[in-house]
Amino acid sequence: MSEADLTHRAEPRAATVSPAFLAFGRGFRALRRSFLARRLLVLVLLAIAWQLAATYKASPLLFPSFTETLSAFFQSARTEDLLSSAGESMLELIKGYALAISIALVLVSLATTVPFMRDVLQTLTAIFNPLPAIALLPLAMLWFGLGEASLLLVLVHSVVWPFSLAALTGFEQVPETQRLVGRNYGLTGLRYIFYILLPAALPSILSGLRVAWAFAWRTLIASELVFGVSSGTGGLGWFIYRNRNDLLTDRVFAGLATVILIGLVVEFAIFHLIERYTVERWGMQRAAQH
Amino acid sequence: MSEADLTHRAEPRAATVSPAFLAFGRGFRALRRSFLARRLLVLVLLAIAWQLAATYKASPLLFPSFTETLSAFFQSARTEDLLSSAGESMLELIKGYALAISIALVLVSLATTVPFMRDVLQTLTAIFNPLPAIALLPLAMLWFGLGEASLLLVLVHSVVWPFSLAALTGFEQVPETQRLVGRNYGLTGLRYIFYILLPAALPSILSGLRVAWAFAWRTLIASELVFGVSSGTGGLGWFIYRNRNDLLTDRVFAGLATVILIGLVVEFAIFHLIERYTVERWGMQRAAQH
Amino acid sequence: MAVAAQQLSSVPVLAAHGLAIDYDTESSPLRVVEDVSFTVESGERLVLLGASGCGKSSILKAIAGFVKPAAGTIAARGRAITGPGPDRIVVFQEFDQLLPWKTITDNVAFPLRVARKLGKAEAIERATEALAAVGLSRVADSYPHTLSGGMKQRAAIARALATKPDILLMDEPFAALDAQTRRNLQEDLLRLAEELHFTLIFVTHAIDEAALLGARLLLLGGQPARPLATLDTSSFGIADVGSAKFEAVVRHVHEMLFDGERQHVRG
Amino acid sequence: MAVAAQQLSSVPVLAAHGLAIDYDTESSPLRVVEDVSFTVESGERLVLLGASGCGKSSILKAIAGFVKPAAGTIAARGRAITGPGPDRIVVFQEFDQLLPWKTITDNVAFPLRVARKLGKAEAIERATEALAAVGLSRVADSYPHTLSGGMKQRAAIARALATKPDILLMDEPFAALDAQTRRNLQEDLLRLAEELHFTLIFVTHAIDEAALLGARLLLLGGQPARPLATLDTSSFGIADVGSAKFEAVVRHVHEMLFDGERQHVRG
Amino acid sequence: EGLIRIVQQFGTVFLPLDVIRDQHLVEKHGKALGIDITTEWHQLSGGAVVNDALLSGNIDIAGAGIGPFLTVWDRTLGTPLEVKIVGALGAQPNLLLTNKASIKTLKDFTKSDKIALPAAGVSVQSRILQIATEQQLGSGHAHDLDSITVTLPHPEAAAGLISGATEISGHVSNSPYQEKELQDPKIHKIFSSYDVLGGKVTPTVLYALVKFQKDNPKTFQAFTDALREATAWIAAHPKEAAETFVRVEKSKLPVAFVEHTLEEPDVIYTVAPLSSKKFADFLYRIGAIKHHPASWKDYVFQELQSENGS
Ligand SMILES: Nc1ncnc2c1ncn2[C@@H]1O[C@H](COP(=O)(O)OP(=O)(O)OP(=O)(O)O)[C@@H](O)[C@H]1O
Ligand SMILES: Nc1ncnc2c1ncn2[C@@H]1O[C@H](COP(=O)(O)OP(=O)(O)OP(=O)(O)O)[C@@H](O)[C@H]1O
Ligand SMILES: [Mg+2]
Ligand SMILES: [Mg+2]
Repeated sequence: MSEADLTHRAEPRAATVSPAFLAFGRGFRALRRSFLARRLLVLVLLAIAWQLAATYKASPLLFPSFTETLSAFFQSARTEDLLSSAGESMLELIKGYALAISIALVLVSLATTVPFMRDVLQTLTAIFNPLPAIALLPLAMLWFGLGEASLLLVLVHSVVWPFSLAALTGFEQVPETQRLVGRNYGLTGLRYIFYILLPAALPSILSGLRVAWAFAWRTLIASELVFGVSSGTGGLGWFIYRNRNDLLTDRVFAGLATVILIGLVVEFAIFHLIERYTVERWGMQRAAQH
Repeated sequence: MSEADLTHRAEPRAATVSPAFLAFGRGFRALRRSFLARRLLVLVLLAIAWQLAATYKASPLLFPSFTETLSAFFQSARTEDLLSSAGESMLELIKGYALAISIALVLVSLATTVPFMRDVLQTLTAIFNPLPAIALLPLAMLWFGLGEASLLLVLVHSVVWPFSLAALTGFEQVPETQRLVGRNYGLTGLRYIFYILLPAALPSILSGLRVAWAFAWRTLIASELVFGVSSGTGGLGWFIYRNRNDLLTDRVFAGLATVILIGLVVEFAIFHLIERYTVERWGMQRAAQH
Repeated sequence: MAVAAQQLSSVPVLAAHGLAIDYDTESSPLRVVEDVSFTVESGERLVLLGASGCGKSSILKAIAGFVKPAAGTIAARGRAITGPGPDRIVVFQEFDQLLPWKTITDNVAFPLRVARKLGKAEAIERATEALAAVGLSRVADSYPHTLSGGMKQRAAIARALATKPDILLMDEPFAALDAQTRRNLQEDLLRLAEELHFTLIFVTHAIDEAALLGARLLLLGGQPARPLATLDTSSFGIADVGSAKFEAVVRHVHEMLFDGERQHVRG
Repeated sequence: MAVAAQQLSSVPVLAAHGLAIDYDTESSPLRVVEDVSFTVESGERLVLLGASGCGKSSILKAIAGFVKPAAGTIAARGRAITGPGPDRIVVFQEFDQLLPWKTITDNVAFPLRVARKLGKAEAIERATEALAAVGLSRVADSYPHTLSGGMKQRAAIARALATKPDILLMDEPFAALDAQTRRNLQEDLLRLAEELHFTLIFVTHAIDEAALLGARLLLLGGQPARPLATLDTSSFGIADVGSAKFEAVVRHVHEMLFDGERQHVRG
Repeated sequence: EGLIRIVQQFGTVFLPLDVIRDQHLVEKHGKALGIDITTEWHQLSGGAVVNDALLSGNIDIAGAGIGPFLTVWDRTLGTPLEVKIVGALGAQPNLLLTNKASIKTLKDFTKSDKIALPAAGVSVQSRILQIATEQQLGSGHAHDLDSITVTLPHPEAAAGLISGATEISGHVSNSPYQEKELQDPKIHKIFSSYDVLGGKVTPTVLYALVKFQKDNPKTFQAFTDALREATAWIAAHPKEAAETFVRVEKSKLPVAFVEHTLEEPDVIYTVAPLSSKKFADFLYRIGAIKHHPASWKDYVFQELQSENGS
């Protein structure tokens, strides 16, 4: 597709080409248009690249190939606790994520309503955002013990600051006229945030949710390695840690592949669909081809 | 400040109050208006809260007080390598950060120019964003060795995906009319991105830069612990790790305080000023009170 | 409150005294409007006329409560205006005043729902009627970004009229409309003003429109803008458009505003 | 290329044949314009007239290369239009067409710089002149968000005129301007069109403006919109405004567009 | 009294804890002493985290390296948080391995080599390497090899050494990685920590707050009894012990392999700490700890002092 085409919202409808081309062209265009097909193509290409790189390096202890990982994945899913571990991690992740997003929304709402709270939030973000989770561990243990609460604290820490930042920026980018409209109808406080700022800032908020989701995963896996099985029976991070200790690198990769799979599903079944049926539909964000 | 006031861009200029109130009012308003004063107030409040919490818990081995941390900070700065460690880390950080931002901009530019690259970028982001740094360790060792290159790889990994996401969202939110204006003047490819998309998406990009900066710090500190550091040449992360292993918690906190200090300086001396003299000045983002 | 106050008909619906408006600029504050005073009685229609950039929208925003006067007072039904409120519904000059995440119907129903005056079904019903009146039934379920400029303005007008406001502030609402649609909406507006007895402040550049819609014209000029004159045009109705008397007033206003010379107004 | 082609005066500057425009909607594609054909010779001025929402902006966008026709062809100087380009400079209908991160002067200088036609100093100089011509010298160093609606439109007009384009596409550029400023800019536009011999496609709702500015009027109507009629108004100049012949043409156009009835046009 | 919270880390050295857990020995000995004891098991990774957990009052019995123990002992001596060793877990050598045939002694490492260690500079492995360097190159040269050591967790270090595809040419390892690495014919041993310290070493110890023992004498007693029984049981039943390890840890190592590592002549399970004083001396000498214990008995609980430790 050429540069210029990018600016076309209206798609061409009529075409007058020879029938021979037509069939091929149709197939190609269908592929180009089908969101899933294009994504699958990307995934297949990546898998091939992985396989080639691994074969070239021939170091299965450090870098198992795609097929080795695949078979380790199926084996671990069948005979080990890969899936239940993943389920447990997901549960923990969703809890921490939901908690963090709620806290962030409260903070950002306060910051938009009370000017001084904006200073507080921005300062807190500047302070805590760069702190690695490890810095929080002793404090978490001191105040929350070794259980789930500490793990949640670390998760919340990893999510709440970047998401607050994204949401606050989103709120501050809301066009002046839309703000005025909301105020004009007498909206204040929470109703103003809920009816005007949140939907108007949805593109930024979705992008913040995505980043937050990814960092929640990163942090969960990393802290399950440290926290081990103190909370519950150990999730995916623990699965990875155990197999890493046993030098079963293919299973480690199978565990990581599970993270990726869940990530892809969430991305395409949740974030992408939300985007498509909200901000793209509303013309607030350029539509991808679906 | 009341809700309604939030919508006022024009500040009140004239006031007719009794002179007694006036002086106090002026002082308070000056404080409220002075950006730095308000931030300092927040910092002082936080320091007091810290001091109280630490005194209450009375567990200096796990949670030293603010004053203990302060004296450890000055002591480490004088007699230990705190400052040179911080310098070393900063250098590494800036390298990795700059590299990652450049890579991300190239990726996002490609993604806005070539539709298929958009699929590739979004898929890559969905795949790699949730992966913890530890997953990269074996691969980094294999391809980049144990030195700086691997550390940079991990840094880049932590920055490139969230920043790409923010930049891509920013680009896609650029108002249709501004896009059309750019196209109308014949801008395509890189010039279009540079002259139209980048400035128009600056609020999102700044927010992405901020998040990326914070995550670069988090990752750097954490990965200086895990690998890639030869003893004796480590940075701030190594300083923290050493003192943590020696249970010199006040120095650990002094190290973390250094991270925070640098973060605050960068936030207020760079990001905040950029914001103030670009997006807020241009009316693209609501101005804070300065 | 609005209803209660309406009975105290001695208090004007809107009263401005010595109004001045400043904007912060990078160097010093810029005074754009100075010493503007007017009173508007219940049911009256005041039209603001003036060159581009003279401060009409700013005055409207001050009445709406979005801009704080630098000097002077504005009061609505005797109470000083401290902020925006649904008693003073605004039709903005901008095309992007529709909320992009709501269909056109939902946009029109939105203020009705927000004010908690109406149930969902009732609000939708009233929105549908209002949209039919401005000729937008076909796009009732579309999202704003698929509408043409004039259609967006019509939807905003429908939204404002559907609220049956006490005070209606309109900023060049008909500028993007063709002659016929404009005339229809002018008629509708006059009829509704009679029926609902709302108070209207209207900004326009079309002097004939001003003479037709206004009971009183407030001409603004100068830098900063001050009132040049006030004219009573309450006698004109739709039927008078084109009449000699009407045309004479239009010419008179034109001369007062632009003193006949080729000139570029402040900018 | 533009200069070379200009010499082949047999080829029309713009030619549309059987043009149709569709928009994707959630269900089926919506045809908004159908079977529109016209040719515009070099230096000619074509005005599009039609009810709100009938598809004028869409046609302009098709000529500009932003919207692909669903059927038919458009060619500029004999070449099919495949995308936007600086040979066809557009003044958009929207207020937000100024780039918010550039001062007004830089906004006007921007296309001059981008086209690499002019050095920085020259571009700024020409921008300054263009801004003076639309009465915006005072705000030359301001950012767009501090301008009133009409001032933004004037800045956009200045920006377009400063490029001395080969083809100029203007979408209701004077809608937000007061009578005097409007008249001044109409005069300027006509003078420049003579001087620079550019080709103008102009959208407006003011029939008198159409008759004054246009050498030819293309009236559009129906759903989807088709050409209703084409009128030659090349004989009218500024002096004719208000003359009986001029008024007759205006009335005639009004009748053709709206067939005299109270009606709400498609929306 | 009646509750004991125990933390362990990964590795065959923690086998006695697995046995206690598997056979419910604490509960059994508690009954013998007339109380019901609940045990809580935690698994953490890293000595620093274990110390945090102990000091924040979240666990009672900590299991970590002798290095982290001596550090926390030194910092808390004379405070309410004072800690002492409950018992060692077992003696295991740490081997310095290389995959380069050209390297026979420490002196053969060149600038282009890299020796992998967990926590370069501060871990037990790192201390052993420093002591060995000092022994071979003379006093004052303890840190000569620091510039070619890199921090790397054991699994990655082992994988790197075995694959030979990375820069790593040395690894101060531990069980079971060193046994795994030695299965590769390219890899050979340069020294054992036993050679360096002149005798068997217990690299990992269990410790607790002195306060815990005071407040919970019977629970504490039950735990030490259990530890003794488990240690003795392992010596008598290596095969069953290996099975216990694989079962409790859900390890994927073959039982035979684990049994083989347990039956190495160098590996013994003992509650008495061995060669710990030499570590303490070294740490004191380089200034890592401020207090110099006069004897190993200074930092172990009364119950252990009759043992034949060092
Ligand atoms: N946010 C702002 N900051 C600074 N100056 C502003 C701001 N908004 C408006 N102005 C200035 O105030 C003056 C009046 O603007 P206003 O929008 O009220 O004009 P107007 O009469 O509505 O003009 P128009 O008919 O063009 O809409 C203008 O000179 C404008 O530059
Ligand atoms: N992006 C879009 N998606 C769907 N429909 C659209 C889109 N843009 C415009 N339309 C429809 O196309 C029709 C014509 O729109 P256009 O903007 O060309 O009208 P116009 O003649 O310029 O009207 P106005 O005088 O009000 O500006 C309208 O019915 C509008 O709803
Ligand atoms: Mg205005
Ligand atoms: Mg239009």
